[in-house]
Amino acid sequence: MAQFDALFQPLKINQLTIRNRVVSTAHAEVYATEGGMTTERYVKYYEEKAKGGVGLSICGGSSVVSIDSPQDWWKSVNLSTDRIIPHFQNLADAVHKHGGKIMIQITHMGRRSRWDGGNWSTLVSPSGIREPVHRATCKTIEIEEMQRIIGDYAKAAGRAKAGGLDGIELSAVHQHLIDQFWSPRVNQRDDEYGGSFENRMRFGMEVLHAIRAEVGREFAVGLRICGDEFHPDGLNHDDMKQVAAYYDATGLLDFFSVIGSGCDTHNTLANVIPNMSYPPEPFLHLAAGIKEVVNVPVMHAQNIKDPNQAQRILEAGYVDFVGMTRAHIADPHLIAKIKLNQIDQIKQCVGANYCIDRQYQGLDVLCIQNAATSRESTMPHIIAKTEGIVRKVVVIGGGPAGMEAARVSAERGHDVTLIEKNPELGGQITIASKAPQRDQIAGITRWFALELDRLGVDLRLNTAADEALIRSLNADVVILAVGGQPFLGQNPHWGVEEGLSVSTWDILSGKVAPGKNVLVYDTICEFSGLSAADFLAQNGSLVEMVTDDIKPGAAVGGTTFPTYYRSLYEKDVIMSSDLILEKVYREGDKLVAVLENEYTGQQEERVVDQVVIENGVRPDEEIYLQLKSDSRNKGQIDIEALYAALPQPILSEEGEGYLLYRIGDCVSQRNTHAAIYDALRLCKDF
Amino acid sequence: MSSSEFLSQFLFTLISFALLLMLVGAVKRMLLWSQGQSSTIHWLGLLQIPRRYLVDLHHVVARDKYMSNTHVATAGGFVLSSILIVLLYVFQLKLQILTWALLGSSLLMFVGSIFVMIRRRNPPPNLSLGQWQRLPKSLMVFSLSFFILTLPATGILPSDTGGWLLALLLVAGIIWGIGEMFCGMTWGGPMKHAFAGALHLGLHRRQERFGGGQSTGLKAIDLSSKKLGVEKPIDFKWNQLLSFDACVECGRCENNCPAFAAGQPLNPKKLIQDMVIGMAGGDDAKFAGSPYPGIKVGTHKGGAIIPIVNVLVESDTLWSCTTCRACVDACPMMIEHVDAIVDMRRFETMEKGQTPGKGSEILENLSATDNPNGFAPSTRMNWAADQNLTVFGHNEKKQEVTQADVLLWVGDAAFDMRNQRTLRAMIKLLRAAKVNFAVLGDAECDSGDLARRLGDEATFQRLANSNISTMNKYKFNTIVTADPHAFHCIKNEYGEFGGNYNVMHHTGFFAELVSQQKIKLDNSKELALTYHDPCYLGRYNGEYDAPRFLLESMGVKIKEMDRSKSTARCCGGGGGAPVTDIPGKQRIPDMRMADVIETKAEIVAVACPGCSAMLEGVVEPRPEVKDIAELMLDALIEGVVEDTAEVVVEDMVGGAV
Amino acid sequence: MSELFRRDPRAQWIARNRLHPMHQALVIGPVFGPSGLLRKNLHIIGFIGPNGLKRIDRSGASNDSEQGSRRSATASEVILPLHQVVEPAFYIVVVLDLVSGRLNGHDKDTLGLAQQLANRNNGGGAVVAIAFGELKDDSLNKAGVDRLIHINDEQYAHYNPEQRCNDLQGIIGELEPQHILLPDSINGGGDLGRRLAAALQQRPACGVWKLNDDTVICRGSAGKRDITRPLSKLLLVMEECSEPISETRHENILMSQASSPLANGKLFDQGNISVDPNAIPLAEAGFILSGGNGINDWEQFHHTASVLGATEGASRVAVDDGNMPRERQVGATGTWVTAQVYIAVGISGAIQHMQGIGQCDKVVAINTDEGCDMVKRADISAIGDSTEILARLVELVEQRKQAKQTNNEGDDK
Amino acid sequence: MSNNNLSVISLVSIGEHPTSRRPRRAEQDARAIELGIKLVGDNLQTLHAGELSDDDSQQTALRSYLGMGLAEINLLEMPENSDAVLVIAEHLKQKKPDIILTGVRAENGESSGMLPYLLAEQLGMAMVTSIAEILSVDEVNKQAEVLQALPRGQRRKLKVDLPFIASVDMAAALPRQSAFGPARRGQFEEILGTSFTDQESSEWQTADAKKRPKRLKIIKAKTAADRFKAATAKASGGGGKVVHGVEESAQAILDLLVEEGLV
Repeated sequence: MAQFDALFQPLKINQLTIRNRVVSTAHAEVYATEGGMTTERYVKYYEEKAKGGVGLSICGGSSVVSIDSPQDWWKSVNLSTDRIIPHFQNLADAVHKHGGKIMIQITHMGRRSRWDGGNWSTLVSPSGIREPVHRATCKTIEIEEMQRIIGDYAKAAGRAKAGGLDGIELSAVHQHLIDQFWSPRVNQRDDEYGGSFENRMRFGMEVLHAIRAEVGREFAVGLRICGDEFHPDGLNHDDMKQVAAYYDATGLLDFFSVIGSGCDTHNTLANVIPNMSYPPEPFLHLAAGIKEVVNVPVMHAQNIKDPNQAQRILEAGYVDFVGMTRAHIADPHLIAKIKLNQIDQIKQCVGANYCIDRQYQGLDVLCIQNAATSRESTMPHIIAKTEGIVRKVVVIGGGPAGMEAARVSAERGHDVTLIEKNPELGGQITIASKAPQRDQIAGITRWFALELDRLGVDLRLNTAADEALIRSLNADVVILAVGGQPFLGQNPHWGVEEGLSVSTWDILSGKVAPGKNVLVYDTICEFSGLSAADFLAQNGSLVEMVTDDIKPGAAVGGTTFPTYYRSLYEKDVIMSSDLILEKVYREGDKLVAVLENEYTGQQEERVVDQVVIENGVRPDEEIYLQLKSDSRNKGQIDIEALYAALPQPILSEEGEGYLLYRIGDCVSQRNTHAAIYDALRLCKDF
Repeated sequence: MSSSEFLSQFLFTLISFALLLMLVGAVKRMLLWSQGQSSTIHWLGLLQIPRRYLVDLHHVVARDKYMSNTHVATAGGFVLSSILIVLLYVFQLKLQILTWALLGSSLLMFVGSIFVMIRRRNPPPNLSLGQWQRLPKSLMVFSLSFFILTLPATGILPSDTGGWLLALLLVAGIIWGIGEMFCGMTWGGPMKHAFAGALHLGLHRRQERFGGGQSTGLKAIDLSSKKLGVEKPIDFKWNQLLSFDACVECGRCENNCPAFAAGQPLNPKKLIQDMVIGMAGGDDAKFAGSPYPGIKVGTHKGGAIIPIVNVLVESDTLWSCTTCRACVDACPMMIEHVDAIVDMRRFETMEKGQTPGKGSEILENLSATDNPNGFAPSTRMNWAADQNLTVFGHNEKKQEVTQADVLLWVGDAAFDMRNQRTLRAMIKLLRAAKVNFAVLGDAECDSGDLARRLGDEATFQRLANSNISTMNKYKFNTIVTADPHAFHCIKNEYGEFGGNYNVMHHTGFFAELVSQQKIKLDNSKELALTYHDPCYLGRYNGEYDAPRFLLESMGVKIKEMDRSKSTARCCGGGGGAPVTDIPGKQRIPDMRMADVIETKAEIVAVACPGCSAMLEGVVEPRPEVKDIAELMLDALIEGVVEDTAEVVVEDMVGGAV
Repeated sequence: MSELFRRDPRAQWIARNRLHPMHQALVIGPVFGPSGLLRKNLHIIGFIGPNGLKRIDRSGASNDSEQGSRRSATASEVILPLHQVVEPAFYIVVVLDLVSGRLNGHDKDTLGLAQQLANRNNGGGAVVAIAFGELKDDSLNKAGVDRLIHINDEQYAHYNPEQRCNDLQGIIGELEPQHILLPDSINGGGDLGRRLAAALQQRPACGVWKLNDDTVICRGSAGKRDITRPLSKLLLVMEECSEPISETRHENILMSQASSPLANGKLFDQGNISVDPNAIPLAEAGFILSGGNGINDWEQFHHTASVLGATEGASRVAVDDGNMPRERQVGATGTWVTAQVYIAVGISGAIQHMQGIGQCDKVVAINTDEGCDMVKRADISAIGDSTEILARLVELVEQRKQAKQTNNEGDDK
Repeated sequence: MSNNNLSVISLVSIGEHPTSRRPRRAEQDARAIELGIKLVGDNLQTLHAGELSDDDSQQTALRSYLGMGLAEINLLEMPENSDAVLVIAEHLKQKKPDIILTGVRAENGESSGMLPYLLAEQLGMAMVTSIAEILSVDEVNKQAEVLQALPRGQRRKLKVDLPFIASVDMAAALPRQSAFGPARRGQFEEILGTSFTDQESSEWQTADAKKRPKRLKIIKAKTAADRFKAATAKASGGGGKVVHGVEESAQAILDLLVEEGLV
């Protein structure tokens, strides 16, 4: 495996030997509960990565040091109390047991938060300037408050050390308090903490000295900074090199972690966790630039997902550690698989950003394609072979639910047949991947296809499963994952029957050619509508995107809608909200769409060539109803068992005939993660 | 003069003459052997010949019951008959009991010869034909002639029965029989094996092999001597030349040779016969056994002072050998094929610089970096960055130690991700058993096994000396290693350079820990598992039980392969064979994996990093390959692991013993 | 630089809509307020349709003007400030490698360093670039060339280092440059520079990668050590020894060349010989034919590669599907390639793939989808069935080869 | 090839392993010897300028050339900091070899690669760099045909007048194995060289090489928005030619290939 040798060169951070060059960098997990204490779920999530071989994990993105930096919005870790220490001990032990190292990111978020919750604290910032993304207002920080917070930093670092963690990373990125002082964009003070370079550096420097006084020189302390804020009035790359060199010269820091882009606007925020529309490692040059001016190891994360890519970056020496954070969310066993020469078995992050987009909504981080991540207590990453009977499992439908069901059943050692009517696997993922900038989503299918092949699943493509075929297979278990169809029949006035309106699927799949002047009507406000609009505009259509919701793509997360918007605005797509599509009628060779304003009831019209509607998916139930009555379980899932992650009781009962289950969108429309989770939790006990 | 008197007279003359002729032949043969290089003469061994013949040799022959019974009858009958014939006809001791005895022994021999005849009616391919097809007839004629001759003397038949006609027939039979059986012994017939074989057993280069002992380490050569290794037949030791003459062409070596089975151009039997040709001069046209696969018989010739390689034997033949010792182990005459091959390789490598394949590169790497793949020596411990291992050394700041119970010999698995898993499993097990151990760290060098088998004695000796001087700086009781090659090297080959240690293979060491209850294994899982014996653990060091004991301690009922224990087929990874990479019709690991699959096992347990690399190299789907240490870790009872977490911390903090 | 894009979509809609009451007013042009900013009336949207409802019709007749107002890709070229050296105080000579007649990165870095030397202390030096043979590049002025000496006749199409060395000696004798720089490359500069050093009896600094004030840092010990030594007259410099020039334009004045005597050459170029393209490591290959999932006939693909003499590459999908071995995968997740010509057959261009071919000079796309990213990146895009296009290409190439052979045979006679 | 009358001298130095930094036979020098042995067999002469070190590993490294089957190496004795070129040139002026083979550059020290060029200049010989093979030597017309290694795995055929110096590239055939026996038995013929001290290099400072990652994208854009767009933009050429139709497509591609000199 010499081809990945650059990954496996141990390197020291201060006194700490990190076993390889791959780091899971800090991100908010949204798993810490009970006032910011790390839970069992939290520990297991990091333990799994350590077990999988990652060199270093930095947990607790934006873990707070002070009580006036609210923690409960993102259930981040709370280091403002000694209560955290025993929790850290659990965490440290779990990771150390597997040879991994663990640090925590600590910070005071200053203005980058919300005040309307928790302690209802007043937020502080160098000059009281509001932060756009979180929308909260804040006060101008006073020197007494600064001194308190500096003390809090030191005490928090001491708690991390007392808890047995291997180090801390100070966050001075993402516009937290330290870099709020750095940036002239928000620091307009005229005292000794503002103005000159040295003055703007002062607060951070005092924090660093206070921490060192608390933890000593031998404890690992790093600093996470950005390489260029990308704001016209912010810090640029040369400024950041100056900052890095200044702090490095103190000799008090043990590593730098570098991120490209500031993130206090929606548009720049999207850069920080680059989604699938970005090129690989788009900001590596910024991290490499910082490495040129500092003498301690530099780590960099941002769209590094592949072992070859990581090897290339490390071998060239651009940085010393690569952060493969989302890569580890998708597959915590990434390192182990490289070592086992199972590169093709790595479930590679596709940059769907389901994880981070949930986080920005205050929801726990989950992976779109790996339902076991952060559910380590109940869901296995490695599916053990059954010690019971080997069953004949027939899965109908090769979308995400069906592929996962087939994979898990095959890993269990069952005899699995997967039937798919299309010539390729993927289901709705295939349709989604046709949109501009969205082709990477097909990576989910790519992995499944390789796995199903490896596991020897009997794959029957181009085969429409009907009742007769299914019955002829004499299955013990039949799993229906046939998905559904666009729900265009909801309003008969849309004229779908007459061909006046088509679905986004029709457009994306290429079934219907793009019209010249198109109205896209989207009631769902997730990906499909935006994707269809982008696809149409890309193909030269004049597009107006209309929604009855508050904005097009309202349900698309904070790191994803900006890249859609960049693309749509660039192509002159007009976005209109709050309009309901009442009806579509034909007038000569044109179509007329009648729209009604939700709030005024006023109607207006659009003359277009094509009306494309996204109104969600209606499950396909036909086969289910045909098979239901003869099945042993009458098609029912024991949801108590399912939700408790227990085996379906009927599996251990004697009986003739087949069991019938429905998963994914063919029950009710949800999303890819739900489909995969459905399949995993049902099939893991077959 | 009656026909019987004539016979009696004639036989005296004939047998005396035959014995004389035999003696002349023997002297000539000895002169051939004496062309070889000097070697210690173990005179006492000569006294041991009967015992070695009857016990050690018979032990090997007895692996084939049919042949062993046949051989007891034939050879026993013959030896007895010969003695009686000499007593009766040369020394003229006309004792009736001797006559009866001769009748019995010739009958016994006759019966044996019938079985030989039956065996040779449809001879299996490992048997040589040609003059060997004549042997059963000769045996029969000899025994029958003396049986009939003796009948009248016992009084069962009247004397002069059959008259002159029978007498003439008997004369003809006896001339044939004695010619073959007595003169052939020293002049080069099939019976040569009896004469040379007996002497060989007595004067064997590895006296330790007899009486149940072992001697498998290669013998060092003096690097300052004029010529390094064997170029010509006379460069062998004289007793090696003698040993070649002992070959009975039974082909058991051929049956057990993995290279031969894989269609690589090696047949150990032919090799030994070629050595005989080399010693005596001539060509191989008369060789009547299986050829080297892919090489026609009759195209090579040799002589005592003619270089062997590419004249008598193609170099590919030498480099096909995996040094698995299956041939040596199967040889009833206890011939040392591997020694001969390595001797010739030494000349190829150290004098001609013609190690094939990647050999040159590997040897150069070993010189420059002390490991075969040229990794930076300073990265040897990279694999263990997360293991907090205690390292031998004198730097107290780094918590290095100068003594420990166990020296864990890491080996080149340190650079190989697959075998690092085995090492990590071992470490966890050692910690679970609270063993006090330390490693040599970056100071460890390759054991030299590979260099030595590739004929580079110089590099081997450099590595061995370096390792010995490193190890001699520290105090420890036992060296433990997961690599049978290193195990063998340090245990059996470092002694000549002053390195005498108590070395254990990890299976042996763990077996002790398990039987002392220091490691507790879960024995409830049912695994469809077979075990592959590594050559350097099994045949080289006789360790067949410890790995099996460990597997059984995990509740495994081993699905043994047909070829297991001493007849286990090599994985193809020894002797530098993967380096020299001589093409054949199939790959040895594929054949071995086929053996595994035949048992319907889902896991093949191995105990050698070479075996795991070779067997995992077989394309999937195939059974999983796991080292016994890995299996043990899977079965380790958890409670014990928790305890070890403490030990890890202790190791980290304390470091001292 | 200050051309901000201005657009009023509503006004455009009206402009397209001949029936709109304000149509006449707006087609004349956008309305601007006194401050010069575009003035919008957001209430003027659409018009009342036949059934009494407000209607917006963007598909009116004035589509042409609409097309014209869409963001145009042709950004106006930025005019860089001109750096003039009227009376050069001294010269810095740079001998260019000019692989296939074009400046490469190494040349540009060398020129960058030369400009540093020309401008250090009080400046006033002029960088004289020396170009041998064909010169296809028209960007010399942007790369920092103040003066150019172009030596070109038939013999410079070949490898003739002895003659070039002679020429350089003549030029150096005349210009008496302060420093002479050559790329320390395997594209000719390394060889020529060392010849020149030997001829001039000047000890060169080789493998220079950094210029400090009066010292340079060189790579020694075959790359294992750095040597800091005084700045010397003759410098053989490594790639990235300096940033290339990017912010100034230079005069690029052609200087007359002093005629130099013909060298009594002892080397005679016999031309390149063909090598097995697949024996060349993918990362180094100069000509790559790469296949993706748009390929139906892999036999034909391999045949084409062998006829063209191209090294084979593949997209990730082609590898996943088992059509090509893993080590042939091009892209960020496979091998980065640097080919002079990269032909992507049936590869739509996943972002990782595009990154992996970022350093290729010329990209050719053969694809059925005109909208795919590979077509956007390509210098030439052939839209159509790859099987047919490749088949025809093979025919053409073979015809050409035959014709060439016949010509050669003719010449021999 | 029978070139019995040719006088070929190969120059060897003591190399250094890239990771262990131990002395070894230099890779290019060993290839030069290989080439020389193939050309003239036992008639190949080998020259090393330097002292026979007491250091075992240094001597072993030098002996490893002998292990390739050379009977002897001429050892031109020279103190450590001497200028090898002058010493060697002086020696070779008397020898008048037809062909001198060297590596392209040394594995330690300045490793400027100047030595063969300086020798060629001083001895008035032709110099050809980075050869992979000597195809033939025509002793009558005093000319040889060699293959020169070019970037991207390409090869150029050159004719070169005798006598010449050639530096041997890593693309040349792998050197034969060095065998212990001959390496031990081979002789050093010591010749006392004149000492020319290299004053200059003694004043240089050396340190372990600093890692220099290849330059990533340079973004010169001034405004923040442009910098961010440049960083995140997809690779696109823009303004490429789009061709439809089989014939036109094939022709357009052919034209490009012809222009780039590839067919």
